This record gives sequence, C-alpha cells and structure tokens, in this order.
Amino acid sequence: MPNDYLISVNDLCFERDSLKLFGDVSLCLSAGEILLLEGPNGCGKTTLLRLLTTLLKPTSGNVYYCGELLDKVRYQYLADMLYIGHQSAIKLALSAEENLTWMAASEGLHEPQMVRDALQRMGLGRVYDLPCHQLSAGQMRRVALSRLALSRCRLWLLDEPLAALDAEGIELIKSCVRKHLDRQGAVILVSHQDLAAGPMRKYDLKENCF
Amino acid sequence: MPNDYLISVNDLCFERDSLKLFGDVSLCLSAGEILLLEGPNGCGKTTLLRLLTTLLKPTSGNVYYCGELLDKVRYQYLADMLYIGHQSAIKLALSAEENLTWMAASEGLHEPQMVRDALQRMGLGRVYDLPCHQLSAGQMRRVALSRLALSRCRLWLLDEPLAALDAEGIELIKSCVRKHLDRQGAVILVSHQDLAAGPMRKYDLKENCF
Amino acid sequence: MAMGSTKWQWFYRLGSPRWFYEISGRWLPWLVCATIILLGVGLFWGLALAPPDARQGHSFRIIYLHVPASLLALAGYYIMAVTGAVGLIWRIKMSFMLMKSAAPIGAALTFMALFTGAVWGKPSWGTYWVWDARITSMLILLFLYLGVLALQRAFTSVEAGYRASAILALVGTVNIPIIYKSVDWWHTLHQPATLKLTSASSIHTDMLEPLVVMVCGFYVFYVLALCLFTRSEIVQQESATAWVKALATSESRT
Amino acid sequence: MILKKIVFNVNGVAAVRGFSDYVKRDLQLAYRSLGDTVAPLIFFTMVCTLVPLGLSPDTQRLSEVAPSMLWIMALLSTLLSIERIFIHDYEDGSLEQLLIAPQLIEIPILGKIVAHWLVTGLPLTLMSPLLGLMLSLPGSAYPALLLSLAIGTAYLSAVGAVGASLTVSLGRGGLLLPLLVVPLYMPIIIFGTATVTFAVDAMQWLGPLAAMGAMLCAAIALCPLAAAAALRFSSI
Amino acid sequence: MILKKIVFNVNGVAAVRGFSDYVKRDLQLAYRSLGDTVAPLIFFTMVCTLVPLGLSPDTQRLSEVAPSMLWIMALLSTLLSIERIFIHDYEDGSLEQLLIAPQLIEIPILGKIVAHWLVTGLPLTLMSPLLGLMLSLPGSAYPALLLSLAIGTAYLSAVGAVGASLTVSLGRGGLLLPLLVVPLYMPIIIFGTATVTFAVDAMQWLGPLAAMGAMLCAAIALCPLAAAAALRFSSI
Ligand code: HEM
Ligand SMILES: Nc1ncnc2c1ncn2[C@@H]1O[C@H](COP(=O)(O)OP(=O)(O)OP(=O)(O)O)[C@@H](O)[C@H]1O
Ligand SMILES: Nc1ncnc2c1ncn2[C@@H]1O[C@H](COP(=O)(O)OP(=O)(O)OP(=O)(O)O)[C@@H](O)[C@H]1O
Ligand SMILES: [Mg+2]
Ligand SMILES: [Mg+2]
Repeated sequence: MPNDYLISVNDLCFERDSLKLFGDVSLCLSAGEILLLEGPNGCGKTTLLRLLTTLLKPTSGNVYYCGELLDKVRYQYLADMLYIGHQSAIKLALSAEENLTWMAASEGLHEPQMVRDALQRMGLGRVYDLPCHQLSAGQMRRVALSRLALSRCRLWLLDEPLAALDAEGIELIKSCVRKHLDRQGAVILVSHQDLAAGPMRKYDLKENCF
Repeated sequence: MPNDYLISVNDLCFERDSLKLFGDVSLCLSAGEILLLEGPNGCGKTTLLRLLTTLLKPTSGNVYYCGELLDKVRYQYLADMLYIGHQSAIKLALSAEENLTWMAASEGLHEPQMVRDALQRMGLGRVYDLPCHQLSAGQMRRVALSRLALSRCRLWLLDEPLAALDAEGIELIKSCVRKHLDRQGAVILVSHQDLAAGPMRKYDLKENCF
Repeated sequence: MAMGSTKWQWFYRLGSPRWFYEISGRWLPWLVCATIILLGVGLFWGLALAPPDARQGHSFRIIYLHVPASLLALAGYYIMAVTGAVGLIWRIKMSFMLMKSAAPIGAALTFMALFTGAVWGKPSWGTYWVWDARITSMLILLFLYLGVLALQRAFTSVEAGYRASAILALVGTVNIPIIYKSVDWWHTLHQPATLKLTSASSIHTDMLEPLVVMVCGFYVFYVLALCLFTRSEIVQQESATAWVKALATSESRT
Repeated sequence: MILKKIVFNVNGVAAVRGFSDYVKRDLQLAYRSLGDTVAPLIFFTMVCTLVPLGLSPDTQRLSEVAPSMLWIMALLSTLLSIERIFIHDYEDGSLEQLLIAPQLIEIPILGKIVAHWLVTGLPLTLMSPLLGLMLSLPGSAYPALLLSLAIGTAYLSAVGAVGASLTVSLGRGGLLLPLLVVPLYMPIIIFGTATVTFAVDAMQWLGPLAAMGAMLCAAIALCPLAAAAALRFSSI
Repeated sequence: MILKKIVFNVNGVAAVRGFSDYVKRDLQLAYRSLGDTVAPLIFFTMVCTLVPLGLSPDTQRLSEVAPSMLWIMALLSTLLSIERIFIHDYEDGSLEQLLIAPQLIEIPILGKIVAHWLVTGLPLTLMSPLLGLMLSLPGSAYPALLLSLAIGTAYLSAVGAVGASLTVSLGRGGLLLPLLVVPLYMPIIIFGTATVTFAVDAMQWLGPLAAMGAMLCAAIALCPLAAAAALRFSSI
C-alpha cells in the first residue's frame, strides 16, 4: 500500500452471522479529500463506517492508516479519528454547553471559551444552556455536530450528518468541512444529500453488497 | 371560515411555560394540496404539527376542520388524520410486517395481503420478516412510511419524512403523495428537502416565531 | 376563554395569580400578627403555665407541638388534593400553585409530627419507634407527600409537573381512607391497643386549653405559610408578565 | 354523524377491539422478548431463595415469615416490571399514536393492564405454591395464597399503571415510580398477608380476601381513568 | 511513538483524568436527575417499612429478621439501579464513543462503578441506621451494619456492572440482569447478614467483615476487566 493515503481499505468483506453483507470493498483517501459513501438504503454504508471506527471487525480484508495496518496503530488511529453516528452521544439532561464541554474534554480540549464559541458558531447561541431534551431535532443535531467546529482530529467519519438540518445548518457544516480539508484533514461521509465542500471522491457501495 | 378548506388555522399562538414560541399563525389548505411548512431549525415546525394533531393544545387561536371547530369534531378529525412524526411507532422486536399489520388494524384495515403489498411497494420485500432492530436507518423509515401506501385518511401530517431515505425512497414517497392528492387528500409536510409532488402551498414559520 | 363569561367572573378572578398576590399581600400583616400571638400565647401557656402530667412529668409538653402538627398534616393533604382537583377540572393555574405550595408545608408538618412523636416515644414507651397503626399511617402519609413533591420537581415543564402531582394527590386521597382502614384493622389484629397512654378525652382542661390555642395557632400559621409559598411561586411563574416586572422595578426602587 | 361515531367507539365493537387488540399486541411483544417476560418470575424465585440464606433455615421461623415474604416479593417483581407498561410505547412514539387514535384511550389502557397482569401477575401466582413449599408454608394456606396473589397482583398492575403513566414522560426516570406507588400498595399488602396468615392460623380468611376483591374492582374502574388523564398531558 | 502513547494512557495523567472525569460526569448526571438518584434510597426505606406491615409489628420478631431484611433490601435497591450504569450510555451512543476513545476503557468503567456506589451504596449505608431503628435492630449492631453495608454495596456495584455490561446490548432487556447477578451476590449477602447477626448476638464480627473486604478487593480488580471485555463485544 502506498504511504501517501491517509486511509486505505483493501478487499474488505463483512458478514454478520455468516450472512455476507458486502465484499471486496477497496477504497482510499488522501489528506484534504472527502470520500462520499453512496448506496441505496440498507446496502451497508453505516456498517462500513462502523468497521472503519473499529467498533465492528471485518470478516476479511485490511484497513491501513498512514500505510500501517490499523490494528498496529489502533491507539494512534483512535486518537486521530472522530466519529459522529446516528446516535449523537448527547446527554438529554445536560445542556448543550455541558455536553460539548465533555466531548471536547475527551479530545483533550479544556477551554470553556472555545466551547462557547463553537456553539455560537453553530447557531446555538440562544439555547446553549437549555437541557438538551428541550431542543428540536435540528438543534440536537447541531449540538452533536458542533464537535466539528472544535475537533483537531485528522479523520472525520460522519454518518448522515445533514439529516434534520436546515439550509443554514448545512452551510455551517460545509464551512467546517472546508476548514478541516484546508488543514489537511479528511472526511468520510455517508449521506443521501450532497455536500459539495471540496475535492470529493465517491464510492458507490451498491455493486459490492449482496 | 369558508367551508371549502379542508383545514384552516386562525391566529394560532403557542407558548410553553409562558414562553411564547410562535404567534399569529394563519394558514389554510384545500383538498388535493400539499402545504410545506418551512423555517429554520427550532422555529417550531414540529410543535405546530403536533398542535394540529391535537397532541398539544394551542394557547390561543382556533383550528377548523371542514369549517367546524376542531374541538367539536375531534373524533371525526382524528379518524381522518394520519400523523407520522420523528418517532416512528415501530416496535423493534417485531418484524416490518407485524408492525404494519398492527398499524393498519388501528385504521381498520385487516387484510394481510394489502400489508404485504405495501411493504413490497416500499422496497422492503427482502426484509419484511426481519425484526426491525436489524434494519438500517433508511429501512426503518420506510417501514414507518409504508403506512402511506395503505392509509385512507384524508389528511396526512408528515414530519421530515425524507430523512435517511435514498433517492429511490424519496421517489416512492412522492408517488404515494401524488396518489393521495389525486384522491382529494391533503398533506401538511415539514421538511428541509423539497417534495415536488403536486400543487404546493408554502408557509414560512420564520416570521411568526419569537 | 369560556371562563370570561359573567357567570364565572368571580371564579375567574379567583384564578388570577395577580389578584391572589394583591389580596394575600393585604392579609399578610394580619396573619403574621395572629400567628405570633397565638403561637406565643399557646407555647407560653403550654410550656410554662400548664401543670406537669402526673405520669409523664414534663415530657408530655411535646403534645403542644405534636398534636397540632399531626392534625394539620392530615388536613393539609386534603387541601392539597382539593386544590389539585380544582386545578385539573377548571384548569386554573392559581389552584395548582396553591397545591404546589401545600406539598412542602404538609411534608414538613408530617415530618414534625413523626419527629415529635418519636421523641415523645422514648420517655413514654421506651423506644423511638413502634409499628402502631396510627404511626404507620402517618408514615405512609409522609411518603405520599414526598411522592407529590418528587413528582413536581421531576418535570421540567411546570405545567406538566402541576398536573401530574395533582393526579397523584387525587389518587392518594382515594387511598387514604383505605390506608386508615387497613392499618387500623391490621393493628387490632396483631396487637392489643395498649400503646397510647393518655387518651385525648381524659386530658385535663388545664392542659387542653393551651392545646386548643396551639391548634388554632397552627392553623393560622399554615395559612400564612401557604400564602408565602404561593406568593413566591407566583412571582417565579409569572416573572415574564408585565405586572411582576413592574412589581420588581417598584420594589428595587423603594 | 359525529355523535354516532363516538357512541360507536364508546360501547360498540371498536371499543372491544381496542381492548383485545392491545392485550394481544402486548402479549405478542412479551413473547418476543421472552427473557424480559420470565425475568420477574426468576427474580421472584431467586429472592425467595435468598430469604432462607439471610434468615435462618429453621422451618418454624421460615413458615412464620413466608406469607409476608411471598407477598413482598410479588410486590417487588411487579415494581420491577411495571415501568415497562408504557415506557417503550412512549419512547418509540406508539403512545403518541394511541393518544391520537379516534377512540377512548381508557379501553386500550385497560387492555395493557390486563396484558401486564397476564405476563407477570398470573405466572407469579401460578408459581407461588412452589415457593411456598420452599419457604415451608403449611399446606392449608395454598388456596388463600393463590387467590390472594391473583387478586393482589391484578391490583398492583392496575395501580402501578397510574404511577407508570405519571412518570412516563420523565423518560427512564422510572426510579421515581416506587416512591409513588408503594404507599398506594400498602393496604393491599396488609390485606394480602393477612389473608395468608389467617389461612396459616386456620382462621376465616374470606374477609380480607373480600376486601381485596372490592379494592380490585375499584382499581379497575378508576385506574384506567387516572392513567388516561396522566398520559394525555404527558405529551406537553 | 505509538508505544509512548499507550504507556502514557495506561499509567499517566490521562488514565487518572479518564477516571475522575467519568466519576464527575456520572455524578453530574445523577444530580441532574436527582429524583432518579434518591429513588433507590426511598425504595429502600419504603420496602423496609413494608416488612413490618407484612410480617408483624412485634419488636422482638422484627429485630430477628432485621439484619437479613436490611441486606436483602440493599441488594434489591442496587439491582433496581445497576442497569442504568451503562444503558443510558448505550442508548444515546456515549458507550460507542467510549469504546473508540484512545484509552483503556477499564479506567472509565471503574470510574462509573465508583460513581454508582457514591450515588446509591453510600447514601443507603448512611441511611441504614435509621431503618435499623425502625426495625428495632439492637444498638450494638450499628457499627457492623454500617461497615458491612459500605463494603457490601461497593461489591454489589462492581459485580452488578459486569452483569449490566453483559445485558446492555439487549436494550431494555435489563430484567435479565437479576438472573445473572443474584447468584453472584449470594456470597456477599451471606457474609453481610452474618456480620450483622454476629454483632446482634454480641459475637466477634470482624471475621466475616474481613472476608467481605477481601471479596471487594478482588471485585474491584477484576470487575472492570470483565465489564470492559463484555462491552467490547456488545457493539457487534
Ligand atoms: C412517631 C410517633 C407518633 C406519630 C406518627 C403520631 C401520630 C399522631 C397523630 C397522627 C395524631 C393525631 C391524629 C388524630 O387526631 O386522629 C396524634 C395525636 C396524639 N398523639 Fe401521637 N404519634 C406518635 C407518637 C406519640 C406518642 C409517643 C405519644 C405519647 C405517649 C402520642 C400521643 C398522642 C396524643 C395524646 C395525641 C392526641 C390525642 C388524640 O388525638 O387522640 N403520640 N399522634
Ligand atoms: N419539550 C420541550 N420543552 C421545552 N422547549 C421545547 C421542547 N421541545 C421543543 N422545545 C423548543 O421549542 C422550539 C421549537 O421546537 P420544534 O421541535 O418545534 O422545532 P422545529 O421547527 O421542528 O425544528 P427542527 O427543524 O430542528 O426540527 C425549539 O426552540 C425548542 O428549543
Ligand atoms: N444489528 C443488526 N443485525 C443484523 N442485521 C443488521 C443489523 N444492523 C443492520 N443490519 C442489516 O445490515 C444491512 C446494512 O445496514 P446499514 O445500517 O449498514 O445500512 P445503510 O447502508 O447504512 O442504510 P441506510 O441508508 O438506510 O442508513 C441492512 O440490510 C440491515 O438489515
Ligand atoms: Mg445508515
Ligand atoms: Mg422538527
């Protein structure tokens, strides 16, 4: 595997209870690029993304991070990777600010002002201190995504980040992604909506699934 | 209020714990039309829709159904109305077929074949007998929306039905909506994506919210 | 609003927090005076002037706290339930506010009854706690109060908290007679009634008179506390309204 | 026409259908997560086995505490499962749909209560003789045990449903539930243990049993009303 | 470089931070839903008041069953709350995030166990004298009661966490949990009641207490490991 890809996937294959979901997935991504995973509902996009987070283990095939086998550099990889899935890891009893403070702390960022700024930037300036169960669907999504405005991880794995966001929210995410790409970050995106924010590779999972 | 509107809303105002969310909402909808409720995240679209389902009570203002005050014709209205919200009322332990059978039964439809057909039409032919917790996000949404392929209610209230659906899924919903409109049904839709399926009114809630 | 009609005018006004705030503001000085006088007289009479009990000595004087607290703890529950029911049926926010305020007062009084009873129990029965029927039902009453309190606090939506606790209070009321019946019956079943030393009827008039004063004092005190709690609840809930804002500015000016 | 609709829903076939539909559905769900369903039973058994461990294995002593132990354990296993009567429906939106169904919701609620009793109270009642045996309950007490548990657990389900409906919108705040319902449970516990204790002592036990029956009737009439009222505002 | 990172995480500041962060966070959450937090306590109290109702109000009888009752009730209130140690995190995705954090997850898990004990076991221990009073436990038994409950509830939290981690991916299948953990709880219950009973009988009670302490040490060392292993495969 050439070393200049940030992440590359080689012949990945996944089966659940010996039922094959997809096979022969090979893809690669350089720093500064977005990879859009496409495919119809139920073809395995979320599953593939979770494989890349190491939450699931592939049946066969390899993932390389910076040219090294993922298992070998697992801690380093996890430290460099940010995953935002369908479930947003938001505690409903806490406010947006408290939630983001906690999430930032788990990345090693401890400045309250940064958190406040990030929420402001995501358009949550008016609701940052409400308990999250009082937020609307889109506001909740924004809280989860405000990690993007803070994160220093190199690789972002985003599973349908745009669901429930309004046009302004999508623009905000776009600008976060653009900044990230400028900083030589990379994004793997699962989305049914398009996010034209930079140099984009597409990968259609349709042909690989069974 | 003129009688020829299916539903009309007059100066509706809603406050939660004496905090005003929106005021002076007036809108109307005839049979055969779609009403698209628009507005930025958190402006109160879901809340307005839930007011129309009678799950929430307005602080002031009136809703008329076929020219009659909603409170007076509540049972009739409820029988004619179908609401599909963020939460999909799907039991994860049951299969898609069992779920839809139950939902159809609560509308008074008891034919197993119809249920099977509806699932087939929604592209769930392969997974109709899996327990729903094994479905992907989009498949789950399709199960919830397959009520649309069955329902005989005149008024549909849909809250972001298109989230998590792929392009094919959106087409399916469009065709359901088109059929419904042809049958003189009406749809009130909250969505950040467009659904061009028939004569459409738009209502932007932005100006009404505080 | 259906309540705007003239027939319901008085009822509607009763349901106005502002009206309550103003009228109770006028009562407050009188209530405070009455409470101080009644409780002062009662306590002095009961603790200093009344003769010591033949059998119990001075420890019997706890009666002057114990009995009024017990009586009001019971009455308080019904007040809470009735105001809750009024709130639920006619959707009067004011009534809910009264109910919400009645809960902590009632819980405190119940606790006081239990505590004074327990303290009294040590000299008279030699133990702090026995499973006597009346005591047990008092403990259950405390739990009922605590349930209402906890439920109120648990809701973030004030309105929902009001209604939930009102329903609970009502269900509790249905249960109170059953509780009393069952507990009494349970007690007579297992244990002969030997516990209460002095029965109320045999109490000496010298002891009874200050007790009556104390009971009256507690009633007035209860009303006072209810007013104060409710007023603070009103200010809290209506803080967005013009009249409370005006009130706040006028108070900060003076 | 509207009136007809209401009347039809109140006392017609629809009401009955609403009732039996909900019973069936809840039973189906219980069957699907069978582990969940038998768990209170197993719990009941296990805690009953803990009692002799903690206490003393002396037969005489055990048989004295047996009635109250069985009853308290029945109460605990109801408490453990009653939260689930509405919370799943609340979380997945089924409750919302129930609330906007064109029908009186008291009927489905009664259906859910019955289903809850069928999957917890009834099996527990049927299993109680076995546990009675383990706790060396005298033979004469079994009819009283069975009857009182059958009636009592139904009461627990009905009253518990009110508590569950009050706390349902607090999400998993179901831990509050014991505080709300245990005081309401106390009378039935007293009567229930009394019934069994009387039977052990060969006294007439129909009296307390009749009292329990009366309480159950009242609960079945009132609890669905209270629960419905509580659920209606839970969607604020 | 990678090795450095791992080492740093294992025994460096990060590990400690992971631990205290999780303790703090869970305490914060517990404080936010205070109703939830005090509920096991209230449950404990209420069930303890049920015992005399069910049994007999007779002081002598009560003081005999008091040690085992207090212990069984402590167990039940732990059982009631232990499910929540991971299930919230599982449902909202926090657990996923924990599993992909670049650190050993045993440390945060220990943090969560400690937090659980701080909000359930500790208050319960502190409240037990009051309940002892109500169940007319003799005065000499209070030190033993306090110490044994303090140690015992910590053990219950630690072992319960393993059960909770095993059942977490079953969603609300938490009713299965009692089945898994009650057998594991038996030894500590036996020692716990023995400690208090010995103290009541004015015998030397340090022996069983020491055994409990040893069990607790083993549990604290092993349970986070087992729970971490269980959680790792729960996300499949
Ligand atoms: C924690 C323990 C106790 C509780 C919860 C308790 C509860 C009550 C209650 C609820 C009442 C008024 C109820 C009514 O009027 O129907 C009452 C009255 C009274 N209590 Fe107690 N009590 C306790 C302990 C004691 C003790 C230790 C004594 C004295 C030996 C005592 C003596 C009385 C007397 C003399 C009355 C007034 C007479 C009457 O109304 O019957 N109580 N108590
Ligand atoms: N349970 C609640 N308690 C208090 N406030 C709430 C509650 N639910 C929603 N809100 C507030 O009401 C406002 C409107 O919420 P609503 O869900 O109606 O927004 P929405 O228009 O549907 O937004 P979105 O596009 O994000 O779905 C939000 O600002 C939210 O903070
Ligand atoms: N826990 C599970 N157990 C068994 N099968 C599962 C499970 N989760 C998902 N599946 C199956 O795996 C397939 C892929 O699911 P996945 O969630 O990856 O789809 P997806 O591509 O993300 O779809 P969508 O666009 O709907 O989000 C689906 O067909 C689904 O039925
Ligand atoms: Mg997906
Ligand atoms: Mg919305």
